[in-house]
Amino acid sequence: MLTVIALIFIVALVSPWIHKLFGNKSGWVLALLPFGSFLYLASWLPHITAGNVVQQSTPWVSMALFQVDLAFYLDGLSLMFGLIITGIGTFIVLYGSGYLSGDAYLSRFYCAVLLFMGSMLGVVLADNLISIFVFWELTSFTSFILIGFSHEQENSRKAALKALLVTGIGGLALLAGLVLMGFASGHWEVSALLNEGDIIRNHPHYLAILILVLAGAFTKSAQFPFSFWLPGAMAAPTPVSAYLHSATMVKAGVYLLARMNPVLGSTETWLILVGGFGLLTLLVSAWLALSFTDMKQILAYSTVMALGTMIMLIGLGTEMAMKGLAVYILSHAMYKGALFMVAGAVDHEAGTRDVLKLGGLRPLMPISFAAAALAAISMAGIPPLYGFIAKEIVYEAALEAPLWPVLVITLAVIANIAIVAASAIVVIRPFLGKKVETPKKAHEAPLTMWIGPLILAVLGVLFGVLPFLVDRSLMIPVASSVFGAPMDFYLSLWHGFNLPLVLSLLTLTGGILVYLVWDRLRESAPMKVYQSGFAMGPINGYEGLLAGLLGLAGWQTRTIQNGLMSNYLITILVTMLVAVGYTFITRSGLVWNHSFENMLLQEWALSIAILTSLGIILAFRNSRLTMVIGAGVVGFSLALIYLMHGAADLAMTQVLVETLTVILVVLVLIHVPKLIEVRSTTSRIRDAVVAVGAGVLMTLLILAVTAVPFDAFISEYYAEASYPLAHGRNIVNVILVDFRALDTMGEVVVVAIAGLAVYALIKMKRFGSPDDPETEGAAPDGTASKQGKSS
Amino acid sequence: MDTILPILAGTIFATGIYLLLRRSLILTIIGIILISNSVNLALFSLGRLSTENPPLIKAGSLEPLAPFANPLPQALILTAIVIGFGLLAFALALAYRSYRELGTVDQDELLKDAEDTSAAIVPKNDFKDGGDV
Amino acid sequence: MKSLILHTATRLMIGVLVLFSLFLFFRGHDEPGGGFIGGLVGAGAFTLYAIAFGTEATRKVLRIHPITLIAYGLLSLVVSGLIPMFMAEPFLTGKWLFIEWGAFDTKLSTPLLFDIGVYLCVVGFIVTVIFSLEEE
Amino acid sequence: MFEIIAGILLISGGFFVLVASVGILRLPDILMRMHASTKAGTLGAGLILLAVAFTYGEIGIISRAVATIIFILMTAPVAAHAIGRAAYKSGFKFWKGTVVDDLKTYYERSGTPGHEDGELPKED
Amino acid sequence: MNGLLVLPVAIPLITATLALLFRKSSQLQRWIGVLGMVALLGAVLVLFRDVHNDGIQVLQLGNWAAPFGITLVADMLAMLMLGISAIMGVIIGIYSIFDIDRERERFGYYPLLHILIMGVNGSFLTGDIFNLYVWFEVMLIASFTLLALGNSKNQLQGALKYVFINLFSSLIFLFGVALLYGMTGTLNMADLAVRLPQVENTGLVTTVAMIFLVSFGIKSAIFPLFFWLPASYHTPPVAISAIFGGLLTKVGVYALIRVFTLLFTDASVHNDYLHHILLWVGGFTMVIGVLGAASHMEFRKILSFHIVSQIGYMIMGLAFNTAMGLMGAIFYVLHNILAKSNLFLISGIAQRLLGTFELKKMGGLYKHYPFLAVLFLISAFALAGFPPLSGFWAKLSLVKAGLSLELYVITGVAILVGLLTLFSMTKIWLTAFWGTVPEEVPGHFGKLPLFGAGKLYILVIPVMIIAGMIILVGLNAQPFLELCMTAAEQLLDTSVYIEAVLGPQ
Amino acid sequence: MDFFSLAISIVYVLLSLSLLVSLVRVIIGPSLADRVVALDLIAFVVISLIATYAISSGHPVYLDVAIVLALVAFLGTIAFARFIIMRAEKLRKEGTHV
Amino acid sequence: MKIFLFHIILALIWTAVTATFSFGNLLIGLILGYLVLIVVEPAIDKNHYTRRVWKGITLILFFLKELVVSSVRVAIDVMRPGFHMKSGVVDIPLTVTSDLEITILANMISLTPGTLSLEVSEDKKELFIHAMYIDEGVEHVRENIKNGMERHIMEVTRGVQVRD
Ligand code: NA
Ligand code: NA
Repeated sequence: MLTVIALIFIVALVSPWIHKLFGNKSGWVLALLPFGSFLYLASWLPHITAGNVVQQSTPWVSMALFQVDLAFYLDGLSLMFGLIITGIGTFIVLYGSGYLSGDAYLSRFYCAVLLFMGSMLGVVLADNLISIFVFWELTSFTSFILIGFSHEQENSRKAALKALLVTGIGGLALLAGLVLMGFASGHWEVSALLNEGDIIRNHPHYLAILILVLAGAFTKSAQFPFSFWLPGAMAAPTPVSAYLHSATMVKAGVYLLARMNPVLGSTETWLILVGGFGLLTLLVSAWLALSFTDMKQILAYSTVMALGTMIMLIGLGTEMAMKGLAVYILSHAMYKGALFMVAGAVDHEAGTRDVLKLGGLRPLMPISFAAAALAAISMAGIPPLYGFIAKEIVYEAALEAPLWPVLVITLAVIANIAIVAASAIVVIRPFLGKKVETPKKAHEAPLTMWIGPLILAVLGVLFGVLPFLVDRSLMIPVASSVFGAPMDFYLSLWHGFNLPLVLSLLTLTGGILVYLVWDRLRESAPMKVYQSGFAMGPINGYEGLLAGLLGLAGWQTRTIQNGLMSNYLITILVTMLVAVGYTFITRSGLVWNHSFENMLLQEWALSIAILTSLGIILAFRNSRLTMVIGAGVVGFSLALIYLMHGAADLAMTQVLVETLTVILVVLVLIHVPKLIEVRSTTSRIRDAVVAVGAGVLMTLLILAVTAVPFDAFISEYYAEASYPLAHGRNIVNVILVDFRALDTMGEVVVVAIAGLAVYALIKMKRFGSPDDPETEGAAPDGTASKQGKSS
Repeated sequence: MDTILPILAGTIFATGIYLLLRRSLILTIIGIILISNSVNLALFSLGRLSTENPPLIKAGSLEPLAPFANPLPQALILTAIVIGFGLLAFALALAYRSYRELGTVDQDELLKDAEDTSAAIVPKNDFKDGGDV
Repeated sequence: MKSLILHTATRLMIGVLVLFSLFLFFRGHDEPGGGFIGGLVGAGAFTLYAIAFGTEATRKVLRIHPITLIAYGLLSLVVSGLIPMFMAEPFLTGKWLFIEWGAFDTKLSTPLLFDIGVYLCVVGFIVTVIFSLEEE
Repeated sequence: MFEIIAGILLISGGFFVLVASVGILRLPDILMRMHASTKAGTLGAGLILLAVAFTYGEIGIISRAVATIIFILMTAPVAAHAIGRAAYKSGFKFWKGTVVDDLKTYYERSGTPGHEDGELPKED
Repeated sequence: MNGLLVLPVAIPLITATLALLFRKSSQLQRWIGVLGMVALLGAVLVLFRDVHNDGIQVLQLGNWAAPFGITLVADMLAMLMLGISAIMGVIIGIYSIFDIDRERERFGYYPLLHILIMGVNGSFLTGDIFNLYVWFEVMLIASFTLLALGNSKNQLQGALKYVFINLFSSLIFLFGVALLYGMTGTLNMADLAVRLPQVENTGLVTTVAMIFLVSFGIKSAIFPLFFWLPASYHTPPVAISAIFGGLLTKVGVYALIRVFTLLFTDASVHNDYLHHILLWVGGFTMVIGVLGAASHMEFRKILSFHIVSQIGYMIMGLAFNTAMGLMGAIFYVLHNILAKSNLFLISGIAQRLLGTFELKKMGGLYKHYPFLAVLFLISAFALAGFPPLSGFWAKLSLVKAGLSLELYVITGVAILVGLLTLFSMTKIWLTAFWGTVPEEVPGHFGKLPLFGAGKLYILVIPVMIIAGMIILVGLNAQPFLELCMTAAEQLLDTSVYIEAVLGPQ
Repeated sequence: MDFFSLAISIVYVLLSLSLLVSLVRVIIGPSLADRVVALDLIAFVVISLIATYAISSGHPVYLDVAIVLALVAFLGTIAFARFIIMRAEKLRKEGTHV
Repeated sequence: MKIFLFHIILALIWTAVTATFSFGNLLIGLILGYLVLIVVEPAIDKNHYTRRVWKGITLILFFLKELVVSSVRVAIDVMRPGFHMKSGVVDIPLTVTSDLEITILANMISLTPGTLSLEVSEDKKELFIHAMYIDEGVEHVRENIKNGMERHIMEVTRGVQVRD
């Protein structure tokens, strides 16, 4: 299976060249890839049907603390998803080649859609928790590229970002959930976890894991209130939306929950959270579908409704629910794929998808109509199509709901009424009725664009009429996988007169009635409120959140990153004072065992001289040269202090450096006019407090450290080794050029580079384009800069 | 002296910090000079003080006269002084050049974060002849 | 600065300063002095000259571009470090050559070469800085 | 004996240094102050350096002390000249006991910008 | 002893010296520059083999035994950092050929670049805390100069902040070194590791540790000490931005990792307290940095703020103080250098094509330069931690480390910040790449090919190489993770380091 | 205490006083030149202090520091002088001279 | 020839400061002096380096006398309350002509208390000094300098033949 996925990725990456090679026929050539994969997966079908599973594993990272395998697990569930992904994928590649024929970006489409397919296949086939996440993220990434395919339109870009962020945050939550699951159970393979459900369910982290996994699944599967990204994603070209939103990406969440059902499911929390969200989503979105006139929007919300249904079924967790889930997923993939593709074909041929601007296309696009009609009938749950079987079982499962079955079935019926109406809208409005002038002159879509929908629609009929084609071979393994135990059932079109059938009739009737009043309903005030509440609400929430975040970001940047260096410095200083001072006082404590007793007179004089000079420096802040003189006195005094403690080299260096420093500062000051200090008293006091604090801290730290017993063993070694081994009598110099010569080398490099730096700073021409008004060196006060240059 | 030196170091440090926060870059630089001096002094007193013999070996002997002043901090401070001097020269030149280009040494005026940086950074490269290559 | 007294005194002083800087440099291994200190004093000579006569004149006196001086300084640092490596000893190991020629007792060593590098870099550095700032 | 000479040299040296500093504190204008600083300072420091030579009495130390004195004698007047000339050229007020200023006449004659009566410019 | 250990320092110095001697000839300097970088890479690879096969390598410079002389120590962490530094050196060396103009070359760009690398390598290798200070200064002066080289208004503005804040931080560092010396009488880090636990006043050692946290914190731009970074890193030429953004800040992180695993350990400080603080610092750094990135619309400013944010992850890994956490932190450092540098390099190509770094004035890159877009996507999504790119493993190991320690809040923050990272990366993507071609673009936009005439390929090839490495590390993570794990394990068991430097205890 | 030790103590007192007295001139100025003169004198005081210390410590080697200071201290003074002259010229050129 | 003298002086300074009066050290001093000359040679005005050593000694003694005497006078004035002297800037017409002579003269004037060299005229014919004590008149100051300091210096710099 790794080979298949890798092959898909590789072919995806080279697809632009394949496209170049085969030109118009490239769609057919590239469709061989998903089709081949489909056949490969299908070849496992007998094996799976026989109740076996397939496991393959290649170690990716294999370390004591870190084990990630590229492990794959093929059972009924993953096989069905794999078949859907590759099967519909085949049609999508073909469809895309027609839809985007002549588009400059067609090769990029191939590349992205195949990458997406590979990722999606990876998600459903992966066994290792981490590799599930890997592929999961890859689907987020590739879908981002696909949704933003028409990137020159603003709304496309926005939709792509929305999808990426929403599914991205879910993905990250999922990662945390998966890792926690791994830690909780000690297993990193789903196949192993399937038998360890109890460990997880009884683990203290169960709730956290559950919520994190659900966050991943719900965002991906567009459960309310995260559903808002999906309709927006319809900005993508139809091949993309058809693929992503009928068969694949949005179903990743469904897949994940189905996969995790044996591990995380069958608890009350699961039932309430998963079932509840599913139910809420299916109810809300079904009716939202009716508030739009864009075929793809209608289909998008009906998709959300279908996803809600699937999630709800997983939440219910009963055998009937599992059976329903299996059938519903398959049937939905077929009819929704077909409908999306037809919607795209209509858009492609007629130039619009707005059902109000369409009508009477049937004679012009007969095949598309046929496909659409069959698919819509399936979606509406009308016999003998497969969708009918699915809906029947869903109703049955709802009736058997472990909690509040009446509520569940009522809501399910109400939602399905809207879906029936929606099915009618997407077929009757564009294809039947009066011919309407469309932006483009409509005619039948090319073969590549109708073959997929038609086959899918026909399969819907086929499976409906002859359900045994898939039930034993696929549906039972699927349901068993999700249920976590072997199941056995038959599917049939006719269930006898029972409550579900009655409810189906009720649904159908209701749906037709709603369809008839749709135009008025759509325009009615409650519907507007409903739409703005449930469709726009989450979007506004998202956008508000984003705006809030950006606002916060802007605010914090303006506040703390305000460009004033003194503010940066004061922040740093206060941080240092607080961090070091607090630690010092609380952890170490002050040390004070010092006296001034044995100080000599000249030492007092030097100290007073230093303090006086500091006073001069502070007092003459508006006379820079006086400050320089003060600093010079400090430097000379320090040299004397060094000297009086046996440091002749140091004193010499200090004297020399101090003198040269004075010269350099003076040379610079010749050119730079002075600046009268203007700061508020408040900030001066603040600065003074910080400065005094820092000074006191430094003093106390030195005193505390000098109270620690000291061992000058290194210097004693130097004293012994200096002459006999290093042939030098000046130990300081021997340290500099021998014992610690590397320091000196670094230091000389600093000096050397400083020389180069000053040279470059002063001598180098300034860069800047002549059209940059700033480059003329215009000074705020004009004169200042002239002064600088004149001297 | 081993009490007054830490106090002096702290005082010089405090003065340096206060100057560091002034608006004029020149004052900032003088602040850096003082801070640098204070840290050197701190290092000096942390190597423990001695009013004894310098760490020099007289001709004819193999070791300095004990007790001798700790030579290691001296060497370290020497290194630090020279490094500090190099950096100071750079800072001065930078302040000077900034003044020439920006017309002021007022931090608050000239240090507002720059916004569009594109034009000034990269010289116009003529691609036709391969530019600067 | 235009001053006859300063100019004449400077001509005298730079000789003294350079000589004294060499003195400080050469005895540095045994008594206070060494590459930095010597270099700083030597650079003081050119600083004085530059202040008194301007940089153009000083450039003529120095004849070598100060950046090149820095480069040679770095070169001798590197060479002094690498020499012991060719004798299979660690970088910067001191290697000594004692020459006894009766009147002279000279010691040549890699630390000396190292210190020469220090000297050249320090002189080059300060002269560069002074030249740059003075010429403006 | 040497110790006593050294002691006297030391004390007189210290005395002249102190005189120099009191001089720059007390004397009425900048040029007057420079008289105190350059001369008394040189003499004071020179005497103390001589004291070093006498204390140790070794040829090496004597030669160094003398070298230091020579260096001071070489540099101090140049510095004094430079700063005195700068002070003069940048303008300042002579004290009331000043009776003659030939340099002003010379500057006016030669058109060199030079001393104008008045306070030195405010600090920079 | 391994005499070759000095080469990562010596080779750049030699190269810089030669480049300085031949500074009149641009052509010669470029050759010297690239060859020097290649030689450095070769030397590092040889050393890498030694460290990998024989464990920690040590060189006592000047043949003075530790702790009396200066010791160079190459453990796995140092080697990994050296490796990435050498790789970046080669990359930037090539990129500079086109990116850097003659004027900058004339004024010492190449010597400066190599001295910068020398300082970086010295910091990684040194086993002496004062020597580390010296290397920091070498690095600083070179970086100061590279930042200001060109003297444009923005560069000077950025440089001023960078310079003064970093000068201050260096002085604090020096003060910290002084305090350490005052407590133990030694500067050798292995010896310090032996002696610090013997200091009775543990609280005092903890206080000194805080000083190091502040000083290195400024260098590595952690909250709330990071301001200088986003104020300056977007101003110099791109090659310099890249090496700054990629490599330079990580030296601060390296230093933090080094001192907080070797010197300030359970034995010598109140370590829970320190790691608690580190955890908070890491969290805030992530959040504040990423918010800063979210609020800007300039290509390189976004990248600069991201640097800050991502430093937070590394600090978090350090704070975890487990093998997994450290491994994650180290891996994060390495990956981040690759991805971040590459994004800077891409920004440079984009700027050359579109004439600006302002996102609002950019667009059309995806349309006209899809290959560049792919390179950007690889780097950007690697930065956001997307599998199977390098960043994924960094993120995964940190998440695993955090969750295994049951530190849910910080892990959650880390995860959320990842999303915000993604957000600001897509901001660049949506405007500069997916956005429509702006009305005013330079005449060559869309016509100038990435390869061929115009010689843009000199800029593109380095980007391709890094992108390839990002993918390679992502797909074949095992050896890299193993190396990082070895490094982490060496960090946690200080006795090996101590024994390698000081001999059997 | 013999005369020599007394002399040393006295000279320390005198030099310490000088140092502080010179600082007073730095404080009161009034002109930059006055302060520079004071700084120049302080260099002499420091030279004297070093020389005295070379005696009192018994280490004539410290004398070398005095030599260095004697050689370079005037450089600073000359730089100041240059500053004062250039500033005066600048002010004169701008006609703001008082 | 004159540079050679300078050379010897440098070598002697070397031996003085290294404090090792041996032939070897003198040789080193000469070599170093040579190096120094190579370095500073372009800076040296080649015309003014002859000197008479014994005249020099006379000069030094004269100078020391002046230094001490007038230092004492300054000291007294500094210590005495109030200032009663007259001072001013005086021009001294110069007999000495060379730069070196003028400089030595000016420096000696500066070093002797009570006088301070401020400026030399462009034509090198006048030296302007600030004199602390001109109580006895400007001419007295001029005479003192011309007959004292300047004459001594000329005896050194010009040798015997200039004496008149
Ligand atoms: Na050193
Ligand atoms: Na050093």
